[in-house]
Amino acid sequence: MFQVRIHGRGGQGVVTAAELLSVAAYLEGKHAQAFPSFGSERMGAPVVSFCRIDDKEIRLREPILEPDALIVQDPTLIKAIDVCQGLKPGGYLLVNSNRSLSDLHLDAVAKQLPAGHVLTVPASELALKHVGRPLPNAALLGAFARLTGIIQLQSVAAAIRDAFPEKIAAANIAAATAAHDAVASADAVAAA
Amino acid sequence: MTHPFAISLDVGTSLANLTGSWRTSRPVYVDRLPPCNHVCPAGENIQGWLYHAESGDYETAWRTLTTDNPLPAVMGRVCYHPCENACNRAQLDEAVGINSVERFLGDVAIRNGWRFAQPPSATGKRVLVVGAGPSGLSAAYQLRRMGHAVEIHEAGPFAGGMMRFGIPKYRLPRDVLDAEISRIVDLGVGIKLNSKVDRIVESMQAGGFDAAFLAVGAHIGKRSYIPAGSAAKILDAVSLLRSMEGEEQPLLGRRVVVYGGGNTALDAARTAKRLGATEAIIVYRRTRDRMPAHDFEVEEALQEGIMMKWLSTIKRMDEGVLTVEKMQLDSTGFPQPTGEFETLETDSLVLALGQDVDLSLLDGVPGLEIKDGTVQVAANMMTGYPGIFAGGDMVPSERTVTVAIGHGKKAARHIDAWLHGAAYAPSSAHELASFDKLNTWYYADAPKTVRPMLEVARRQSTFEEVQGGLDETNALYEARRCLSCGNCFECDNCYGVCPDNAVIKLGPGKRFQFNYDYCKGCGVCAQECPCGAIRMVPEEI
Amino acid sequence: MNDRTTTLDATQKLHFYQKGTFTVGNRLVSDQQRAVQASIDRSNALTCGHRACQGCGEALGARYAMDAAMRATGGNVIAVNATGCLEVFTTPYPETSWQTPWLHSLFGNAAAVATGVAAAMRVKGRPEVRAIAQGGDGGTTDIGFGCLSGMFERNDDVLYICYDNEAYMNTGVQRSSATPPAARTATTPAMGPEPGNVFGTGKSVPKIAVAHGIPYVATATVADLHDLERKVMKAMGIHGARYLHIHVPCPLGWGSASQDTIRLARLAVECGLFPVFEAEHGVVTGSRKIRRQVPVAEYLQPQRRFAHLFSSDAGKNRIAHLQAIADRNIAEYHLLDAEGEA
Amino acid sequence: MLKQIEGSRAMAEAIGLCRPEVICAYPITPQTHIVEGLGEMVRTGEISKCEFINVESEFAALSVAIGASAAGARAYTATASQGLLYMAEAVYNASGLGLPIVMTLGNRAIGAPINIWNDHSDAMAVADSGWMQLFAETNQEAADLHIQAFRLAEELSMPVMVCVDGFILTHAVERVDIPEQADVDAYLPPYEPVQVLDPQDPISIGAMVGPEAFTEVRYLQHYKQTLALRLIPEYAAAFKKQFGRDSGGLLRSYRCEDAELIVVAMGSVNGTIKDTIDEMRADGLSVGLVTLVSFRPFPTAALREKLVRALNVVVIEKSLAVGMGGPLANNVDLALRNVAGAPQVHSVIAGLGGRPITKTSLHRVLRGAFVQPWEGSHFLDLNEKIVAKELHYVRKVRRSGPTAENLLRRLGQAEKAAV
Repeated sequence: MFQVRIHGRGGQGVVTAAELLSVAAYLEGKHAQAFPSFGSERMGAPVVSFCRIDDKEIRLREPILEPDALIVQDPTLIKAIDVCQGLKPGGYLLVNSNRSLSDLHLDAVAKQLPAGHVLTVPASELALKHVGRPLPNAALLGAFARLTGIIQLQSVAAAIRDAFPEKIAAANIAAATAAHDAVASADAVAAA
Repeated sequence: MTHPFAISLDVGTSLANLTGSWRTSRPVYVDRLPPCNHVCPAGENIQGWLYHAESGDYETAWRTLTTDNPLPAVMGRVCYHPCENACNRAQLDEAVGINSVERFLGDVAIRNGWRFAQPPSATGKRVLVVGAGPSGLSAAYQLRRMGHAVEIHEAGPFAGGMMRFGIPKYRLPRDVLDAEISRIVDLGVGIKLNSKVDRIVESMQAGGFDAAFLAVGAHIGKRSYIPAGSAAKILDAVSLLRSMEGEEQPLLGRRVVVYGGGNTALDAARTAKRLGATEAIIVYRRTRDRMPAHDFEVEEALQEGIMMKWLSTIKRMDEGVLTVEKMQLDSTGFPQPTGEFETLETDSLVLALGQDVDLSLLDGVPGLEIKDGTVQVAANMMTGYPGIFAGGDMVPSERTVTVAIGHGKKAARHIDAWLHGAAYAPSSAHELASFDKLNTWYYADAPKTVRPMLEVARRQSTFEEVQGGLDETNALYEARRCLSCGNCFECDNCYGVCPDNAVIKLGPGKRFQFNYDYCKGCGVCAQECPCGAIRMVPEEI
Repeated sequence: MNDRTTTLDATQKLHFYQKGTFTVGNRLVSDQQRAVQASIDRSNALTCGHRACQGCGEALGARYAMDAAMRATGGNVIAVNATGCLEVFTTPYPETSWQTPWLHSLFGNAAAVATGVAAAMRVKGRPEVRAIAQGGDGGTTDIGFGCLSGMFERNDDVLYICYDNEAYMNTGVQRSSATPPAARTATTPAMGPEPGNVFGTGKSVPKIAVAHGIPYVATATVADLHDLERKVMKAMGIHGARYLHIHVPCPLGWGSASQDTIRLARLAVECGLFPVFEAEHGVVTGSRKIRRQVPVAEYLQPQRRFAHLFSSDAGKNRIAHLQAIADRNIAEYHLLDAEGEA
Repeated sequence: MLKQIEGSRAMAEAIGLCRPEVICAYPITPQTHIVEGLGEMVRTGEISKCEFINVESEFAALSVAIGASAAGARAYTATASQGLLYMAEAVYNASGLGLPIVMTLGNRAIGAPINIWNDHSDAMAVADSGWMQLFAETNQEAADLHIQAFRLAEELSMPVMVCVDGFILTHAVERVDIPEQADVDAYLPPYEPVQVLDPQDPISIGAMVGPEAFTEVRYLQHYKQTLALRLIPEYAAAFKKQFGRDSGGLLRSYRCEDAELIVVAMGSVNGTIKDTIDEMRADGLSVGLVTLVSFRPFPTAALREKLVRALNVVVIEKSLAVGMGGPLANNVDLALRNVAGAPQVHSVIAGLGGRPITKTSLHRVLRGAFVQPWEGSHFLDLNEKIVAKELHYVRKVRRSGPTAENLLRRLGQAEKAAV
C-alpha cells in the first residue's frame, strides 16, 4: 500500500488534490481511498488531506501517520508545523516552491531520503501561468506522477478532465504537464 | 486550571495562533510623490506645507515653504501654478487652491513680521550673484543659508528684476515685493544697486569671489521692422512696463494697439487701459486658443474691456492709422497672409514680441557656449567656465518667476557642492502618486473657494490689486482639501479596517506599523487607504 | 453616551472637513471625537489569532460593534454567541480571541440565553453589566428566530446583533432566508431555469423587529464605521430590546476578493440593495443617504455568486429585477433625499 | 409545617424556599401548576430577589436558564413530555457546559398518539443527556428532593432533573410537611459557581472542542456522576439530620431481607407495590421491593448488593424502549452483569399513557412470577383481544388506517357488546 499525505492551506485545493489522486489511481484499476482532515478550518488555515493507493481493497480507516510520500502545497507551513512527521525512510517529499531545499531548510530531511526522492516545483507559478490563479494542486500532481511513478500523467489528466469543466480542466492539465516535464528535464540534467 | 476543562478558555489564548503564516502577500507602507510637488518648477514641498497649514500651524507651514522658496507672497500672486493643473483633486471636484494658500501664508508672514533663521556658521566662501531678479534672489537666499557670503550686483535702481519691471502693480503690489526682498537682505545678503557687471571674470577677481551665479533678466524688448511714418508712436512693452516704475507716466493716447499674444502683451494692454486709454486693442496673428498667454489673464483682460483682433499682422503705421493684413491658419496651424488689408485707428503701438537678455557681460569669457540668445549650462547649472553658474531668463527654459526661483535654488545647491569640491546628488524621487492609487471615497466633496476679485470699474481705472486673498477660515478650508496623495496622513483607516488587528498604531506623527505575526495579507488596508500609501507585495514562496 | 455620539455626529459636519470626514480617524479632532476604532487603546474585544478567512467582514463587524459597546458601557459587557462562523473561528479549543466574558450555547437560542444573562445581572444587583447577543443571519433570521421574537416581545434588556453575510457560511455556503435572490449557494446552484436563489418575497428581520415596536432597531455596514459605532453607542444608551443588523461581506461565500470586503459593503449601500436606517418604538426615524448612487450591477459584478447573471440574456432580466428591488428600497427609505430628511 | 396541599403547590413552595433567582416558565401539562405557583409567589414577594420570565417555548425556557446560570444565578425551570423533547438540544447543552440548573419533570407520555397522562417515556428519552435524574415516590419526597437537588447540582456543577409522576403526584392533594426557611437556608448554602461570566474576570465559555479533547470532556462529565453516587446518600443523611425525615438517597428497600423475589420500581407506583407486597407476605410469599430514587447516576453497586441474594427480580416500569423492551429492566441487568448465580430478571411494562396500575393487576403478575417466570417483557393489562383483532385487520387491509383510532373504535364496540 502507498500512502500520501498532502499539506496545504484552506482554499488551495488540498482536498481536491487527494481526490484527484485517488481517481487517477482508480482509472488505472487500482484501489484508492481519499479523505480530508475534517474540521471547520478557514481559507488560509493549515489543512491536511490523505490518499491511499493499493492493488487490493483498502480497509484501513486511520489517518495516515507514516506516509510514503508527502506533498507540501505551501512551503510557509514548514515553519509553522512539522510536515515531515512520520515520513518513511524510503519516502518521497514534493514541495511547491521556486526556492531551493536549503532555502527551505530541508537539507537535513533530504539527506535522510534516497537520492532523487526530494523535489521542489514552482507549482504556484505554473498555475498562475496556465490557470491564472495560484492553485498549485494540479501542477503538483503532475510532478508527483513523474517523481514517484505511482501513477501516470495521463491518468492525472483524465482525473482532472472528470472533475472540471472543459476550459478549466484544459488549463489545469497544461499546468500538470508543465510540472511533469520540468521534473523530467531536471532528471535528465541530473542523469547527464 | 481554574475552570472546567476545554469548554472554557482563558482570555488572550488565541495570541498563540500566529495567523501571519497564512499570508501570501504582505502590505507595506510606502511614500509616493504627490503630483503637485512633482511639477512645481520651484521644487516646493507643497503637500508638506499644506499638512501644517491644515492644522492651523501657519508658521511651520511658512517655514517649510520657504526652505524652497523665499518669496511665497509674490509666488502666491504671480505663479501660474502648474501644481493646480496636476492636482489629483481636480479629477474629484476642483484642484486644491494651492496658490491662494501660498499667498495667504506669505501675507500672514509679512503681517506677523516672521524672519528667516540666521545661517548657523560662515564657510568663508564668497559668491557673486548678478541680477536681483527672482532667480538671483533665490540663489542668494539659499547660498546665504548655507553659510556663504553673498553679494548681489543689480544693474537697475531697485531689486526685484522682472518682478518689478515686468509685472504690473495690479498683479503684484510693490509693498509685498519689497517686504519679501528686505527679508532676504536681513538674512545678510548684500545688494549693490545701479552696479552693472560688464566683465564677469574681472568683477569676480576684483571682489575676490569664489563663484558666481548669473541671473540677468530678459529686459530687452524684441523689435521687428514695421514701416512707419515720422509721427507714428511705437514703443515696446518692456519699456512701457518699466517706465511705470518711474516718476512720470508714459503718454499713450486714447487708442492703443498692442502687438503680440503673450502675457506681456496682455500686461501692456491692461496697463494702457489703466493709464486712461478708451480703446486698448490686442492684435495677434493667430487665434485665441493659440495664444501663449494664460487663459485666465485673457479672461481678466476681456472683462476689463480690452479688445482682441485675431488673425492679423501689422504691415505699416502712419500717424493715427495702422494697416493690418488678415491672416488665415494653414493645415499646420501656421498663419498665412490673405492679401486682404484693413486699417485701424490708433494713437500708439506697443510691441510685445518677446524679450532678449543682455549677455554683454560674458564677452570674452572662455569656454562659454551661447545659443539663441541664451547661455548653455550643464545639468548642474554651471556654464562652460568653471565657477560661473547661470539661471533664469539667461538659460534655455520657460521664462517664469517660478522657474527662475527653481533655478536659483538648484544652482545654489550645486554651487555649494562645487565650493566644497563635491558634487550635489539630488535624492531619487519616489514613484508618482497618480489618481488611480487613491481611494477617494473617504474625501468629502468640497468645491474650491474662489478668491475675491476687484470689481471691473476700479480695475479699468486704478492699479489696485485685481485678485484678493483668502481669509483664515477659507485658507484653512482650502488647505484641508489636500488629499495628501501618496503619503500617510494618519487617518487610521488601515488601523481600523484590519480584520485581524494586525496594524499597530504608533501614536501622533509616528504613523503605523504592520504586525506580520497576525497579518493574513487580505489587502483590505491597501484597498481602503485613501491616499495610496500602502502597497501589497507578494510573499516569496 | 448619547451626548458623546451626537457631538461626534456634529463634529463630522463642523470640523472633519474634506480629509477625515469618512475615514476612521482624523488628527484634526480631539481623541474624544474620534471613532472608537481610531483609539490607540480601544478594547479589541475580538483580538488577534482568530481563524477567520482573509478579509472576513464578520470578524471586522464584530470587533467594531463590541469595541463600541465596551466604550459605551465602560467595559461592562457580556456577549452571548449563536453557533456559526463567528463562534467557530473565535473559540476553537484551546484558543479564544474574545477579551470580553463570552458564552456560546446553541445555534438557535442566543437571544434567550442573553435574556437569562440580563436577568441574572438584574437579580445580582449589577444592572450596569449589559448583555449582547450576536449571531449570523442563519442563527438570527432562521433557526434563532423564535427566541429572537420572544426576547423582542418581552422587551428584555438585550442588544441583539446580527452579522448578516447572507448565507450559512460555516457549513459551506448554504442558502439562508437572508440570501438575496439569484445568489448562488451550495443549495441554490447556478443551474436550471431559475439559477441561484429564488426570487421569493424576502424576509426583512429589521422590519420584523420594527413591527415588535421595540425601543431601537438599526441596520449598519462595515463600510460606514462612524454610523455603526454611533448606532451601537445609542443602542447601549437605551434599555430594553434592541436590534442591530450589520451587513458583513464574506469573501468565501460571495466569491469576492479578500481586499474587496469593505468596498462591497459600500456598494451594497450605494446601489440601494442594503438600506441603512434607524427606527425607534416601531417607527422608522431616518436613513443613511446614498452618496454616489451606482447601478446594482456594479455591486453584483465582483461577486462570483452572481457571475451567472452576467453570462446570459436571462441574467440581464434578473439584474433588472434586482435593480427594481433596490429602487423600491430607495423609495421606501428615502435613500436619495437630501441629508436630514427622514 | 404540615399542610394538606396539592403536590405541585408543595413543590412550588419547596422550590421557593431554595431562593431561586431566575425562574423560566412555559406551560405544559402536567407541570403547569408548579410554575403558576412560583409566579404567584414571586408576585406576592414570598420569593424575593427573583426574576420570573414567561418565555415563548421550552427551548427558550431552558436557554434562559442556561444564560442565567452561566451568569451566576440559581436557575430553575419545569417541563414535561413533548416540552422536554422540544428543549432536548438545550438539555444536552446545559449538562455539557456544567451548569447546575434544577428542572422539575412532570412525567408524562410522549405522542403520537397524543396523550397527556403519566408515564416515564419523557425521562427515559433524555436519561443519557448528562443530567442527574431523581424520581420521587411521594409529594413529600418530591418537595424534599428539590432542596437536595439544588445542593447536589451546585456542588458538582451539574444539572438535576427531579422526576415527578404527572397527575398522580402533581395533582394529588395530600399531607406534606413544608420545611421552614431557616432549615432550608441551613441545609442549602448560597450558590457559589465554579465559573461565571464577569467583566472583571472574563472567560469564554462554550468552546468548540475537537477529537483531541472531547473524550476527556465526556469522561469528566461521567466521573462527576460517579461522585454523585457518594454525595446523594450523604446529602440524604444530612437532610434527615436537618429535617428529621428520610427522603431521597440512591435507593430504598422494603422487606427485602431474605426475599426470594424482589420488585424494582421508580416513582409513585412504589406505594401501591408496597401494599401489594404486604398482602403477599401475609400469604407467605417471600417478596420485597427496591425503590430506585436515582436513575442517573445509576447506583449499580448498591442495587447489586440489594438484589444479589434473590432468585427472581421483577422490574416494573412506566416506559418502553420500542423494539428493545424496558429500559429500567435493562439497567437492572447491568447491575447483575457478570455476577455468578445472579437472579433471573423479568420485565413488566405498566401504566403507559396513564393506565392505572392496580393492586389486582400487580397481584396477578407478581404471583405469576413465583409460578411461571417469563422471558422478555410482560405488558401489564394488555388487551390482547383488541390487539389481535387489529393485527388481523392490518394483515387483511393495506390501507388499514391509524391504529389508535381503530383500537378506540373496537373498545367502543366491546363495551356495547358487554351491555
